[in-house]
Amino acid sequence: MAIKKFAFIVEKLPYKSETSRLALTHAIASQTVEIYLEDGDNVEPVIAFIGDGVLNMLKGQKALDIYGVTSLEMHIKNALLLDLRVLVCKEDLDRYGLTEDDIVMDAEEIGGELTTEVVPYEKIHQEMESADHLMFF
Amino acid sequence: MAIKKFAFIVEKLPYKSETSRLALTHAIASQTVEIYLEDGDNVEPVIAFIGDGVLNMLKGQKALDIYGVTSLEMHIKNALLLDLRVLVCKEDLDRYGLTEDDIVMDAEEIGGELTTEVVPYEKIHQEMESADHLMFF
Amino acid sequence: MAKLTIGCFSSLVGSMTLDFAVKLAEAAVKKGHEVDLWLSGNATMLGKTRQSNFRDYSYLAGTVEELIKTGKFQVTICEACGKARGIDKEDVFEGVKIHSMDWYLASAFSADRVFHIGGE
Amino acid sequence: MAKLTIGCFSSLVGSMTLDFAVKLAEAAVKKGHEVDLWLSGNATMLGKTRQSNFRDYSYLAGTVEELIKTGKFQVTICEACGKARGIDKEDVFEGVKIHSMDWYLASAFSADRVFHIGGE
Amino acid sequence: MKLVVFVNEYKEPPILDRLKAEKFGIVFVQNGVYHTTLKKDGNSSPLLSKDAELYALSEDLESRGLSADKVDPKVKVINYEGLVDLIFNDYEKIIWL
Amino acid sequence: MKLVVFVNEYKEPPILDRLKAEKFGIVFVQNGVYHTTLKKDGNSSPLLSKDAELYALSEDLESRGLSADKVDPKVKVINYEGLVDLIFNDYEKIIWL
Repeated sequence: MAIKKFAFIVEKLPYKSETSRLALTHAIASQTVEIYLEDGDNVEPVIAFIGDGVLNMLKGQKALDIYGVTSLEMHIKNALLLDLRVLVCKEDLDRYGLTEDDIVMDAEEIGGELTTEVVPYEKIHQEMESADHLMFF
Repeated sequence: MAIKKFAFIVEKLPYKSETSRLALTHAIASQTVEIYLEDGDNVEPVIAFIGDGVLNMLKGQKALDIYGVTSLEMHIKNALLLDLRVLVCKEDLDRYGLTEDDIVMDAEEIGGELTTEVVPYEKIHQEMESADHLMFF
Repeated sequence: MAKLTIGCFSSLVGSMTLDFAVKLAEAAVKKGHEVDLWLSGNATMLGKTRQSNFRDYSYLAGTVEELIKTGKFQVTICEACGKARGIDKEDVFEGVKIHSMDWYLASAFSADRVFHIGGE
Repeated sequence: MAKLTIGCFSSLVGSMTLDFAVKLAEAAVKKGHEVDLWLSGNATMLGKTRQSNFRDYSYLAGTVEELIKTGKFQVTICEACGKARGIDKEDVFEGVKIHSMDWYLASAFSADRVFHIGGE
Repeated sequence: MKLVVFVNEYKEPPILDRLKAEKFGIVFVQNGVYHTTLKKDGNSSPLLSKDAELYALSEDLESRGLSADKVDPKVKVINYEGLVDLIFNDYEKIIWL
Repeated sequence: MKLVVFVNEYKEPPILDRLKAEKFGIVFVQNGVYHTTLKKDGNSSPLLSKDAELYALSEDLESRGLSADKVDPKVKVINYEGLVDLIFNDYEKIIWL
């Protein structure tokens, strides 16, 4: 019986490549990983956005209307809805002059209860330290 | 009856992606383009390496032995063998402390007669100006 | 009305570059221009049959099929790049052509504009 | 002897990243370790049947087939990423598995080391 | 020559400073559009100071949640349709960096 | 933590300066190997001054025509076999930048 913590760290910009999208969809896949594991074993995911990666969190992304592809905004709301922890680096938001008003902070409209945690980089470093495995996107 | 000049400008590093390799193979394809064109029409290619792209020209690449894939060195020799003009930016070689001794200058060993032209950037700019179409890799 | 040749060397899903190329082709055809689209490198995957239209991934095959029907649009994949990836005439959907690299140069020869997207 | 899980999200031909992943897997298996290789995004193309072995392109299918025979190596492609590209069980060669993304997490769960290559 | 360059990433392409033309344009597309709206540490992107006509693709701004009213006034926002006209009417040669 | 970071491009990854660990290694692979042999305008890559164990993959040096004797003496040249041992014996976590 073990719970293993996986840290999904997103540093890349959205859309140019699939990288950040696959970070979210793989983190969300932790919801169903139990079918492959022994009783009592499970994966505990945490998602953190750092560097340019914080721009994945911007509100009002119209990728679905324009390019027919789910926006990162929608993926992040899905993650919150499913009670995945989503962290964003405060120093990096500051660098771009962005505040909590500019980014996805909750998934209330679809019934989510968890909110985004805006945290100092040090906190994200601690998550990387305490994680069993790192997946850096 | 027209001859159109295409400038293939290579700025990317080799191997990380196929970019510079496809520049060479497409430039070499000018040898057979006549089958699609009207009598007397033809394409005149020129290949130029600038910026980090000059590192495609280094001698002694062992990509075939190690990764089983033709080296850029071999592609460049093929181009010279087929009498394609190959230009390299002198300022960029200088930036890396590279000289003609470090790069592919001819394809003598396989019977090529043409040699690489090490030229100032201004000359490459002129080739871009006089080209009918630019293909920037 | 003029002719635009687009060469795209980037990957199908995973790089929005091919989405850009297809949207540009669509806008040009709508304005009455003629467009040739050359797919080299990983972009050859655009010709693959049976692509699924999932919302979490780009889906361009449908737009390409519509564009082919206009008669103003040709799409050709690079023969060698395709075969290296296991994609040959059995694997491409109707209307997608397969030629060697010289086809791209010939298309560019008669084009008014060449938009070459050289890959990452 | 230990277990290494490699996740590779980069494209088959055109990025030497997948070459790196396969060479690393080969070296680990030779040393007696067990290796799981998860292919997501464009890397799913590695499973495609009928890849041609041209000298101008990376060719990894042969090495992968040899590795599968050792019994120490599993390769699995992401089901959704594959289908989005028109690659499903009809399109992959023998020994290549297809699973949803949770398979990768389960493989990582029991791995001693996870080498995650997140894509460009 | 009349040259238009496409900047598709949110970094400074190393070769851009060398390119020159009588008529010179820069179109920001894909992640290049961040150059036109974001300030990093309070500074606008140095690319906005280039001696060139500047354009940004509206579809790529909107996909990323960047509203057109935040685009630097030096930059003209165009859509794919405008881009087609730009390519055929205003420029002769195109570079995708 | 024991962290090893893979640098696969010939530029400075923006996030590298923030990463820290009790035991910290950097492996130069793919186009990252240029950092270990080339000087640009006479200067070695700033990555060679990081407080970390430095390694370069011999196969990627040789593919590119870079001979091992030109590698900066601070960098240890290893092959794929050595890399496997490094991953299992010397480090616990891996980041591909």
